[in-house]
Amino acid sequence: MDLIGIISQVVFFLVAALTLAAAFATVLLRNVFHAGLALVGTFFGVAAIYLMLEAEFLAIVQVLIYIGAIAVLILFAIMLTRSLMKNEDSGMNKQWAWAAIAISTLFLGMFIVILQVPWLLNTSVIGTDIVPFLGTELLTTYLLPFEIVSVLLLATLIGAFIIARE
Amino acid sequence: MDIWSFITNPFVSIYQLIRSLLTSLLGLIGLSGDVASVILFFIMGGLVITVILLVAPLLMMYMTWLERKVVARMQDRVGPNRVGAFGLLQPIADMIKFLTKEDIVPQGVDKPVHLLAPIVVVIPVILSFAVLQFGVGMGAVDLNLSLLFLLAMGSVATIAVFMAGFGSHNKFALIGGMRAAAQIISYEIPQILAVAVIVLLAGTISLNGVIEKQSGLFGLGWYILYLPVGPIAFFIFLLAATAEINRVPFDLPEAESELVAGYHTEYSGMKFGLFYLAEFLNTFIISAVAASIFFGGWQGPFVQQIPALGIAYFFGKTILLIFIQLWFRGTLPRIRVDQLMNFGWKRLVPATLALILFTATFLWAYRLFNQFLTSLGG
Amino acid sequence: MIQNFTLFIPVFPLLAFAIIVLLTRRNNRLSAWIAIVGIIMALVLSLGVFLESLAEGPELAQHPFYAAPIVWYPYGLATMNFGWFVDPIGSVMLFMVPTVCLMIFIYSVAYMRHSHVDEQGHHIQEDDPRYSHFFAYISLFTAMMLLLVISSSLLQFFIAWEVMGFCSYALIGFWSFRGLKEHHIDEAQVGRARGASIKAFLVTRVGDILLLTGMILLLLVTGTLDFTQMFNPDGLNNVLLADSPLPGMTWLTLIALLIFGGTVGKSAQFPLHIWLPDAMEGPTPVSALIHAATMVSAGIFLIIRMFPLFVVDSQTGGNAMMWVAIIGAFTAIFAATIGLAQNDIKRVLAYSTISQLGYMLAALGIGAFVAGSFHLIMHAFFKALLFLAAGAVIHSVGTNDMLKMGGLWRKMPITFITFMIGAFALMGIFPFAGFWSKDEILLEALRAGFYGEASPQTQTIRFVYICLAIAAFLTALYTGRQIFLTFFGKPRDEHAYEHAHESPITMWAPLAVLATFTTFLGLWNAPFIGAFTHYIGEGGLMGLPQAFEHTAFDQLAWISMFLSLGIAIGGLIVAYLIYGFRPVAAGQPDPFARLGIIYKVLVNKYWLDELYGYKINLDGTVQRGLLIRFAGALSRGSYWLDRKVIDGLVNLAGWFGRILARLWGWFDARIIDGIVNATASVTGEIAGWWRTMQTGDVQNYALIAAAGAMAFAIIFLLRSFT
Amino acid sequence: MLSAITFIPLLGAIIILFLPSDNAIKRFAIIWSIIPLILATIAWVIFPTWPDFTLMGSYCPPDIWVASANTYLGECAPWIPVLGIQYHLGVDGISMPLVWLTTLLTTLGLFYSARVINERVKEFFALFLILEMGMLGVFVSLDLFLFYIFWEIGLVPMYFLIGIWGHDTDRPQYAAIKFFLYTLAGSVFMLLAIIALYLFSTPHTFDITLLTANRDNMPWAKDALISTLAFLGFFLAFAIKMPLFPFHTWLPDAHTAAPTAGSVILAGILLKLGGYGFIRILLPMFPGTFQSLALWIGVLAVISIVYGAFVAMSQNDFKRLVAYSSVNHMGFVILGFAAAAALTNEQVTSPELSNYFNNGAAAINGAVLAMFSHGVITGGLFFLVGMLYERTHTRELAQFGGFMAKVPIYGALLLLTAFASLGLPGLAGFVGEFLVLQGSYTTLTALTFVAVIGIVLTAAYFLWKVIQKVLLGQADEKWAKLPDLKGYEILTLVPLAVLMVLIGIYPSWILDTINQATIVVLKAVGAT
Amino acid sequence: MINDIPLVYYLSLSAALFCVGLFGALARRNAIAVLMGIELMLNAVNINFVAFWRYGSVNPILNQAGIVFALFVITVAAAEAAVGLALVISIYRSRDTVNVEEIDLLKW
Repeated sequence: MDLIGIISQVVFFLVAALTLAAAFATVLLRNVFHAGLALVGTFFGVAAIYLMLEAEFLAIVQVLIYIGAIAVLILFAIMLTRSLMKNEDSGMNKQWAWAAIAISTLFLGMFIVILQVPWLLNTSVIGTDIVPFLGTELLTTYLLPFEIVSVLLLATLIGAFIIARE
Repeated sequence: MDIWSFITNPFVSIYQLIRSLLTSLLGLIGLSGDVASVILFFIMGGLVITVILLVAPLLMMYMTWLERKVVARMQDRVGPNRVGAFGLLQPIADMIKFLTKEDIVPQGVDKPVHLLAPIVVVIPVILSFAVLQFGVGMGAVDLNLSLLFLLAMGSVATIAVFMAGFGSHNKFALIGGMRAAAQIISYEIPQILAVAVIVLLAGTISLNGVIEKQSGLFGLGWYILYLPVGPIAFFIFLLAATAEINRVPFDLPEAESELVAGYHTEYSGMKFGLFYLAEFLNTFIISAVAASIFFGGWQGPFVQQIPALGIAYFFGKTILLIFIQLWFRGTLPRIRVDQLMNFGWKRLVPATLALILFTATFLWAYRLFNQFLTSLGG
Repeated sequence: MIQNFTLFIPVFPLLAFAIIVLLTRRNNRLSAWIAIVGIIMALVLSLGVFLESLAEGPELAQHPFYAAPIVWYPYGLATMNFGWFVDPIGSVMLFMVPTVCLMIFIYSVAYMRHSHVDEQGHHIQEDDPRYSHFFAYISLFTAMMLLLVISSSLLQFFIAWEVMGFCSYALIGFWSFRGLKEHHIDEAQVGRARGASIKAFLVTRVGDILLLTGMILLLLVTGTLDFTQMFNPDGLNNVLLADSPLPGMTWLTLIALLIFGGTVGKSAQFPLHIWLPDAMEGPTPVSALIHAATMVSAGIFLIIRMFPLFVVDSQTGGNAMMWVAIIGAFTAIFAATIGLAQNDIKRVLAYSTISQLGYMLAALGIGAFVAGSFHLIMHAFFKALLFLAAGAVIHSVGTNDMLKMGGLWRKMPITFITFMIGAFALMGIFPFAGFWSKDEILLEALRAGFYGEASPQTQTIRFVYICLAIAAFLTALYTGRQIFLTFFGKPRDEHAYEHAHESPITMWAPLAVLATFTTFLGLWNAPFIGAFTHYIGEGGLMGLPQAFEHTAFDQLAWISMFLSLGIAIGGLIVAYLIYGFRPVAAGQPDPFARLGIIYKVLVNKYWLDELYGYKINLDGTVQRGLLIRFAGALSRGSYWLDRKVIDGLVNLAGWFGRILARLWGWFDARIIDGIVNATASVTGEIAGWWRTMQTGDVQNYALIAAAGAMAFAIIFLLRSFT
Repeated sequence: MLSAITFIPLLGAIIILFLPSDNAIKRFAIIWSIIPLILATIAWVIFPTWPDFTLMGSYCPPDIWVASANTYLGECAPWIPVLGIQYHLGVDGISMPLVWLTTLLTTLGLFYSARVINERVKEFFALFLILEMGMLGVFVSLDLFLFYIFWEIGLVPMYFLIGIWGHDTDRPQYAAIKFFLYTLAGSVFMLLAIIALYLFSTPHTFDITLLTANRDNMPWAKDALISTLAFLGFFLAFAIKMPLFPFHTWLPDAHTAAPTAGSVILAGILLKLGGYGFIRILLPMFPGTFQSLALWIGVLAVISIVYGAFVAMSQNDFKRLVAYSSVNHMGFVILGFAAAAALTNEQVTSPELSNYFNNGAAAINGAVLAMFSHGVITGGLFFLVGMLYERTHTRELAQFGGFMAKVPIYGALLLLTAFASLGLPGLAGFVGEFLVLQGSYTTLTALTFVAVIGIVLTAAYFLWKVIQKVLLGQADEKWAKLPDLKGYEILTLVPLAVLMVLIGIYPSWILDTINQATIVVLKAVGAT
Repeated sequence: MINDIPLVYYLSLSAALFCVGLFGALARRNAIAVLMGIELMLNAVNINFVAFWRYGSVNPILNQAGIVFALFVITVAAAEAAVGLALVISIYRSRDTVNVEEIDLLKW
């Protein structure tokens, strides 16, 4: 293990820890607004992980879309649904204990699988800028999904607009 | 390390000089290659960061000064001339005022959010400085997605505005915050699309790449001059960017008459200073970006030969654009919220979409024509 | 030549009947004339045929005038043909029937006009309201009688026989319904007529079914009913002699007896005689026509036609002939005894008819074919005469009861004379017809019984002779009684007496004609002339080729003649002693009453009516006899059975069905429905449990989904790694 | 031609449904019912030679719908080829007179009821015509399936006629239901028998001509059990319809309740369906079984003759009396059939015993003619009863009396019909009875002795009850102003009276036709 | 650098993140918190995609399925968030609450 490897592992752990902490915060914080902000934190964490996986475009897009749009949306929603100045706390519901147990066993299962499964690793160095290739690939092999997603977004736009209209 | 390169391109050569010194120093200490490179990487990185962190506030201070001078001049008054000659020391005075003012935290405020808001505002602005290309090769880092990075940093501001609005437990702040967030979000799209036009022309998302593409005799390569597309794109980009940072024609959030001071009503002292800093740095950045992608950034006559000229060209163009911003501030009245939204969604977005469509087909036709010619050529 | 028109003989009266019924119902005079014209045409034609057959002589028997053109109906491959068949005895009948009928027709023209005294006291003469009906019926009757006489097939014979039965019913019951303005008949008369007509029809019907059965069995056995083919020898012998279903009888005997049953019914012989006396309720011409001359003689004519059958039967050991003789003789004496005790002038004559028919049957029974048939012809004439005379008496006196008459000879001389001629003929006094024919029979009986060679029948023939002799005496007795009661002695009922008057010309003219026939026709078969015997006897019959042997008028004949004459005169003298010498005064009981119990028995006609018929008393009411009451009870019982038992069964089934249905309904409601409801509620229950699963909380569902996924994951893991 | 005769009434019924006013319906119905009468007469006249059905054993002859002039009056078309069911119509000497009688009586019935029936006229006439179709169908169909269908069709309108237009004093509903269920029960057994025949016949077929023609090599004929059961099935249905002794209790109720025209048709034709069944199905198809059971059926017949007469004698209701008289007369018909069936094989076939053959034929002729004449006579009688009821509104014989004086024409016609009914020679009743007796003496001699007593009893109860009680005797002043027969009533009775006399005097015009068919049927009798 | 951090780390990280997100979705009372949980889960999935792309794909440059999918997931997430929040807002507007437990119209 060379220095860079160690450093990168340290960085990974750091980032992972931060992300998980932010995730836990999102889930556990009683104040929904704080949870929202924690969520933004998580998004940043995830963006960092993408960077570590050398998917810069995705990291930036993650930041741009998730933080720029979705987080804002969520915060907006929080703002709209909070009856002003009445900070009712929204904690856990009745079945959180059961949920916790079930999910932890689920995680355990997954973890075991992850460990057990002999992942076929094929690490290869990415030298050049991969975004143009992504662009071409997006508009060639994945043209159909691309179009469908665009339609989906259009539909969502209209749907959200209608539902939320006064 | 010859002098000539030192003269023509002082900053870069200094950087390389320090870099070589350090490597040799580390070599002496006896650390091996990659450990040394790691240390070197950290040190050099730290150096560049400190330079930026210094330059940025200075720029901010003197932009405030410039703004007050120009606006005053436009309003037929003199502007700050008491503190230092031509009021040059006024910004420093302001700085000291900001630092010494009492930082009042209203009761019932959501403490963590309130405190965190100014920080979250400033961080993305500083980060975007990392990507700018002040001169030939004088960018902190040359991401091949730098333009996109810049836009991303712009959108992070929304969160900050939200936190400010929400955290200060004040109805006016809340409404101001929400209105600002809405404005930023809705004007982000035309801005991105305008940039997309340029990316189409340049073929690359990296800022440096775009600038290099604009080389041409006497600024003929600048994208602003690609006639049908350039000016429109520039115009739209400028407007959208101004709206993004809530500057004058679109500065509804801090509309004094209605919402006291918008989302930073409850802030005072250093926190307010940070907001002020962020605002002005934003203005600088959008001007810098506009200058880089439309007016060729550090491109100019003989820039290859004398890289240092690039810095001058870059800063000249940027200050010109800042002047336009300030011009806006001085002359344009504040527009209403619905006008804002309508203008944003019903005018700008379609315009940019049309623009992209046009440029795409234009390029496609042009390339087809080239192929045809080459095929003719045999 | 005329013989092939014989079939038209019955057609004329039938045509007359049709015309009267359909067209001239309203006009009495016209319908009377049509009837008479019809019968005259028939008479002319039949005399023509009679003369032609006389010309043929005895061979006519073997080659009769015969043709059967009309195919009445086909059955299987064979067909039943009708036509005409005239043989000697047939031709004689053809002579007798129309003449007698014509006389009666003329007589009834006047007879059916009734006079009554209306309120104002003057006499009104007016026709019977159903005058034309009367003539229609009698012309129909005559047509049928003629059809019977000339019929070539036994079935044709039977049809005529039955329709005659109907006519007799209609005519007996002529006064059975009383219009508003009919004064000449009273309620009692209507009641009596109604009872008598039904009695007549039913009793004859009983006889008819016996004849029907006999006829069909004959058809079955011989394959045909045609007189010409019926008696071919081989057919008769081998088949008829086979054993019949009834034990101890051959087919031949059975058929003969059954046919004789028909005669018993029709000619009112012993068991089935009860209808004839009551038949007197009809108008007198009817009684004369039907119950003297024609209908009753039809029965005898049937035996005559079937005589070869009887002869062959007796030759082959059957005892049919014996039965005929015995019943004939017995009826003769039996009827004569009852005749003594009757007060009604027509009833006496009725019983005398029955006994005379008995005479004829006895004659035929002992094989005296010629004597029997001669007596048949003669009897027709003088009995018709007697009845018409009696009718004249009733018509003038207004009542039938002899006790109300007396001394009428001064008031009605012609009727008296003709009545006396008829009476003498009946008693068998010398010059008159009756003497010859009755004497002939007694002679034959005497010879066969006492002087002929011994044969199984001699015993019976002796018994027959004795009965006939006694009957002859009794006949003389009651006829004399009748004469003295009605014509001699003092008038017992003043009102009736001065009301009596001589009957008009249309009534006494026929009497005169008949009287002349009665006196002179007898000579036709007088011992020395014997033309009749030659004509009938010589040819034999269809089935019997050999002629009837005819013994010369030997010494025995003389003895029997004087013997019978003596019996007759003896009877008359005794009658005179009882009735003539001291004529019965008004209101004085009948001298015979002194006989006490015997008289009572005779008056009540041996209570036979009460036994199996029904007694019609004077006031018109009817007393039902045992057999009738039994039949009534049986019918009510069977109706009860039908309604209660059989219908009951059906209703029971219905009721049972309803019970079953209700049971089924209950079962269905309780059990099957129950099950269905149970399943419904169970499902409801279970559904209830599952429903709580839907908490409405989205996250709850998600949790469960997650848990499910998790479970899968674990299972998958365990499986893949173990 | 035959299909026309059968289905014209149906067409008429449908047209009636569209006619507006009552008397339009009445006039139309009468005129319409004359058409089948004319057709039937034409059919009877132009077809003197009747076919020998037994020879015809093949399936539908090629010229399907054409009434083949030369061979036989009939049509045949494949109807449900899968099941081998053919629309096979055919008429022979036996069914032709009955068809003609049906059309005649229906016309007379309609003519008479045109004046009498005044409420629910449309239904009455429509149902009447449908009833006619049902009856005609039965007489003409030569396919058991078709036979059964028409048999059922005939049932339903009669139920309504009795149920709806019946006199409500005599429980019409009860009578209607009893009639319907009773006959239906019978016809159910018949259905079973038909199906059994179908299943056990080698070329699965319903066709009567086929079943009779090659009857000997049919499995159901060989197997004694099946043929007996099938025979009993058919016999039960026909005995109930006929009505034979134990099954007759529905008849008096049905008659007393039925309206005049209804009971005329009920007595006139519906009873004959049973008889026709005997001659068309039982005799030719089950000669062996019929022969073995002939004695018992004869016994039943004789019982119904004597028993019918006795019960009739104690009736007090005129119509019930006539009903029981029908039981009596129908007894003779069955006796005739039983007698014919009792003939053994060699009696039928051997030439020297032709006497038996002829008498057997006489029995069948007699039975069929008895049916025909009974139809005419009883039809007339019921008309007379109906007319009397119209005037006096009561059928109590005790209340009548002295009508001969009051209503002479009515009296005369009643006299004529009564005497015809009791079998006076010279009128229709006698010939049929005589032929039957001629036939039955040959084979069931002992039984016939008893049957003959029935004749006397018939005469007795007719004279005693009918003529004496109604016509003779003293007229009650209640009936002083009794109107005599009107024009239309006379017109109804005259054809029947003429027929009675015509058959009585010269029966061969009808017996020729019947005889030809009888010979054919009789050939089959006496077989194994 | 890349092979210093084994794939398993990323997978376990994403698994953990997924579980946290799931817990958030299941346990939180506030509707929007639920949506946030879902967003987390989606991000976890994205990490997986990119991780598998980076470690699993043969030619990461030309065959960038992982990233493309991640992109699509992001867009879908955005759409889902938009609609979800619109619904939540309209529910809030009609039921005046966003507490998931109170929105139980389909409760039995």
